Amino acid sequence: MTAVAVVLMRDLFAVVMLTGIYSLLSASFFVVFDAVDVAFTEAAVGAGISTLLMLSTLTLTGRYAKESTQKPWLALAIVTVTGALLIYGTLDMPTIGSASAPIHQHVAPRYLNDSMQEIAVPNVVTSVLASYRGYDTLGESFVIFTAGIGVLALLMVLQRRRASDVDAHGPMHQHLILRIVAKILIPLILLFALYVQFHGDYGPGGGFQAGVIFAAAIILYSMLFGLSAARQTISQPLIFALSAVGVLLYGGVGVACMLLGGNYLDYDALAEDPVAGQHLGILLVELGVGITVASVMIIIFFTFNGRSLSERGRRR
Amino acid sequence: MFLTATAAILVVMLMALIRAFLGPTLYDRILAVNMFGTNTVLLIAVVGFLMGRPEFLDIAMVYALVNFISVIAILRYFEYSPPDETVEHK
Amino acid sequence: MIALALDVGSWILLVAGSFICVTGGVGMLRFPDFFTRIHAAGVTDTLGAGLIFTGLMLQAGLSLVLAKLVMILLFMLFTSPTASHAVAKAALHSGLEPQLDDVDDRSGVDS
Amino acid sequence: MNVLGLYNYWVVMVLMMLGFYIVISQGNLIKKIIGLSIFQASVFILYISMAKVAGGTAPILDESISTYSNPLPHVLILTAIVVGVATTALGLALVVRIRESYGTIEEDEIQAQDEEA
Amino acid sequence: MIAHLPILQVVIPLLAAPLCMVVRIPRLAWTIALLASSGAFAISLLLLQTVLETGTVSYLLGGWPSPWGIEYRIDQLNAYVLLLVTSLGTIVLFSAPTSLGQELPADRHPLFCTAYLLCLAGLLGVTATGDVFNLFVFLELSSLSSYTLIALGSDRRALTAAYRYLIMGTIGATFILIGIGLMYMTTGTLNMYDLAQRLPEMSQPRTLLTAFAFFVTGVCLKLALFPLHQWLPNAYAHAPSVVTAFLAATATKVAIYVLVRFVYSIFGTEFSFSTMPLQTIFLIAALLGIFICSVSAIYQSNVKHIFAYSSVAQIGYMILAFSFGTATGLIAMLLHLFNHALMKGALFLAVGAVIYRVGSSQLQDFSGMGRHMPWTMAAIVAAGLSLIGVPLSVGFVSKWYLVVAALEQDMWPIAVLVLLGSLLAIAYVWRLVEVAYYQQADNAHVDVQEAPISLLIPIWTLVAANVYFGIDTRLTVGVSEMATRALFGAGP
Repeated sequence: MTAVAVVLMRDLFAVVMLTGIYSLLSASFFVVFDAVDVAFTEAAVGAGISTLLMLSTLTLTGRYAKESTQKPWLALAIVTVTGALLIYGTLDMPTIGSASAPIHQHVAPRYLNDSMQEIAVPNVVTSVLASYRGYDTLGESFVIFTAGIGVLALLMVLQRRRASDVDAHGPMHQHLILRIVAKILIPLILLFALYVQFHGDYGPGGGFQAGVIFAAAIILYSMLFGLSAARQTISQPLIFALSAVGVLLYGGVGVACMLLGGNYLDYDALAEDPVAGQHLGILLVELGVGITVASVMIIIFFTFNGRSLSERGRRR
Repeated sequence: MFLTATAAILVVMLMALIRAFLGPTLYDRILAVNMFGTNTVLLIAVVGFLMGRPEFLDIAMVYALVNFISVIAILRYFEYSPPDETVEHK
Repeated sequence: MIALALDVGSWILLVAGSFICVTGGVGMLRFPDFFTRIHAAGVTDTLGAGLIFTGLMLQAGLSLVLAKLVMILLFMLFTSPTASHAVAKAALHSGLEPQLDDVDDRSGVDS
Repeated sequence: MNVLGLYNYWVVMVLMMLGFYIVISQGNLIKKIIGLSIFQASVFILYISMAKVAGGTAPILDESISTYSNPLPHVLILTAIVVGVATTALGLALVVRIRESYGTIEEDEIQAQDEEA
Repeated sequence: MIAHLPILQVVIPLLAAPLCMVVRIPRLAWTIALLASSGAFAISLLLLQTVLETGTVSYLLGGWPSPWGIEYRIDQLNAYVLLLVTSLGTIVLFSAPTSLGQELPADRHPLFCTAYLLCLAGLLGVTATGDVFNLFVFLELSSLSSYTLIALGSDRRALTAAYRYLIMGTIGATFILIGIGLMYMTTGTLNMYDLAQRLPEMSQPRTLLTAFAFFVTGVCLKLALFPLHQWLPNAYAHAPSVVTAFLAATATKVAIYVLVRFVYSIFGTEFSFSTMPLQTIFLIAALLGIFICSVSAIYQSNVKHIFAYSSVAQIGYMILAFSFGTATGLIAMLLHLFNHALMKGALFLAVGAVIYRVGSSQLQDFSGMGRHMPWTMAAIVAAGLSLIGVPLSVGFVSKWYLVVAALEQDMWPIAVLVLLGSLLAIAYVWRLVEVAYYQQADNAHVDVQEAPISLLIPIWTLVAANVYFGIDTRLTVGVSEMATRALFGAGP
């Protein structure tokens, strides 16, 4: 649907917006297919953060793509072969929704049946994410941390060239109404992020989503009141430290479990009662993820925009 | 009755999508995307009721948030680019 | 009895909301230029959403769900007009002018 | 019947291949990254489709409900989405740097510049 | 603590990485990184010893039993690869501060150390894990950090190289993800050993076939098998020398390990080699890779390019040995895996030392270096001889096994082709030797000094290892044989 248009359009800006729509559509699809947590994340990440990032990039690179001059036939051939292989592969698949498919028979039932006794967290996705497969999530938060490192290593500008005069009034100073509404909303958004963070056990949500929402609030602030104002509120070294603290918290919980006699990330060891230990572990781990994600998102966004400011400063 | 609402919202989403495709000016697209987002919020809320698990309104909340922020981001982006580009090229 | 009344009420609100949304959608498609279209969008954003959410609220009863619905509605009532306002202002700034009867169509150009 | 049940997968495959096509055929660096994210998003849909159980609801346990969809793919996709956005961010950072040092984000122009050097 | 070795292996570098970022003092960050990687090295030694004594070690993460939680399972094969990765990682890191001094501004050094450790941890995680999805996560961890590392190169072409690697690598990862998804769909499990048991019972050959095809293609993209290798030469050539040495010695090796693990442990040899035309495809791709890339290596004018193309050719040898599908073939491949890591580590570090002094890796800038930097060039020659496969070097041992494996299958034309490939290797190594020893140095480079001692030590450690393992083959051959036996025993 949308994807077709993406191939055809040359205006990168329109493409980015359509990608946003595509991601919203797929998120709606996730809701229909019961994957509420995923829909939550996809909405916040795909439609929110990715779009923001792409727009920031477009600010730096310009928005029109050239007509593609390459011969698409080879590409088309590769794609057709791959697609045909995939379709061939689907022929043996269990039909959608059939409860007898192997994935519903083998490993998953245990999560659904026993997690209430073992972890006592109603949201099974949270308990699988943070406990049964907690190590994957550790890896995931390190991946996002790596992305932060990468963006920093590539785009960090020296603080000297901060060109704050460009930004003195904040970029949107003429939008008075926007600024006032945002002032009312930002605290609410932050509150909502906290709610998502700690309500993840019972409903959709958790550290990752909360982190993204938190970062979104800060980004909103910096968009309306200027980057330097935002930087004054939240200092750079503090976010750097926080991003490391987040992953270290996660890893540290694992080490603590090990020191207390369990295996790595075995939250049972954290308290006398295994269930209480699981609760504590999941809470801390989600907090770690939330801190990392929020601070890395802020780092990435600030770095992109700091770059664009200094670019403009140079051009003058 | 939720079904009626769902169907109506889907139709509107389609319309907004067509408008986003057609343009013609950039602001039309922004508007269409904004409207699309609003409708997604509605859709999620209604579908939650349709499936009998209305606890998932958090997602709708996030959508509303994302929608607002992305509109602002888009506007901000155009504040930064040179003015001659803001009206779409012929 | 009250349950029935609530049901009927939410029915009416939902259908009305849906109708208004569709109207907005049609307007979005059919209106000639940006500044007229923004009216259509505004209708969906506020009135349509408001009606639908009120309809849902009647269904929800007193609970956390109700609170969330109120929050979302408030949020949307705050943000949508703000966003529309900002878009319109930006459009005007950038040199896009409302299409008047005696002016040639200057916005109907595609890329 | 069997074929109807697979219809959804086929749509996913087509989307996937569109994304893939964008990645390998487009010369614009940003478009390539967009294609990549579409490609990945379609893979996510594939995973979520297989998690669905007819008549089931979201895997948040409740006394009154007995069938749930499979939570495991959801967890995997949560992780994969994060990995995806990390990749996108890094890719875009690279594009920004490329633009700064080459002055263009078209693949063929970059190649031409490299050959001159 | 012994019981926790498998996880400590990965977690130590993983947790040291953020520390490096926080301290922000280049020297201190480097010390932390070095401590962490040598810690990992010590653990991998202990681990290999444990595995050799007691057999497979299994570690349940989070204490959850295996198909539900994530399991680390170390057998001879992993332990061998872990040792390879940690040892090379530590040795290369030794030379990092000196070699990087000129290629990277000092304020990026802590970030470099962080990314390096993350990459190391990612590779270790891929190797140690017994869970396919966990493998994907850690693969992405290592890939993302290696994109960063490559992009830190001083040339702007490093950026495009990193970008291209990112696109290709992500396509590969997504293919792997599709493969994992389809496998999960047919079996309902993500644990490798559970998969291996359940796969034969499943009755969905077509889905399985697709899963296999996607997975193998994805891994081949990562390991740069011949037609999918385009990202590699530029990425290696423009990355900082330390990074090149590290990635050339470890990253592709880990990808090959993944391939072996999947083909032998999960799908089983029967499925891989009988049902699928894997043997023919790999055989052809490997041979084409060896010849085309060796020939292109001869025509390169940048020394790093020469050795990058040579890497692709050497990967061809490994896949060739792999495609025989026999025990001897597998031994040959595992040997070459280890040996090639030693040679390329030494070569790229030595080239890095020349770059440190001369400031360029163009072939003509190497002229006369035989006299100006005798030790460095001698190391290059020694490692080059090993690359060719001269007796008394590691290269000879693995080539020997490769030829034996080919003859065992009565494929003597292939044995001849392998020897021909070595002739090509002589050609490109000779070009470098000729320039370095028989030409006068440029006027600009007459006062070039020998490389600093902090660079020479790691280089000569690796060269010494080249010679040592060429003479005393007990460790490498012994472990390879045990790993092979375990793999063939475990296969259905």
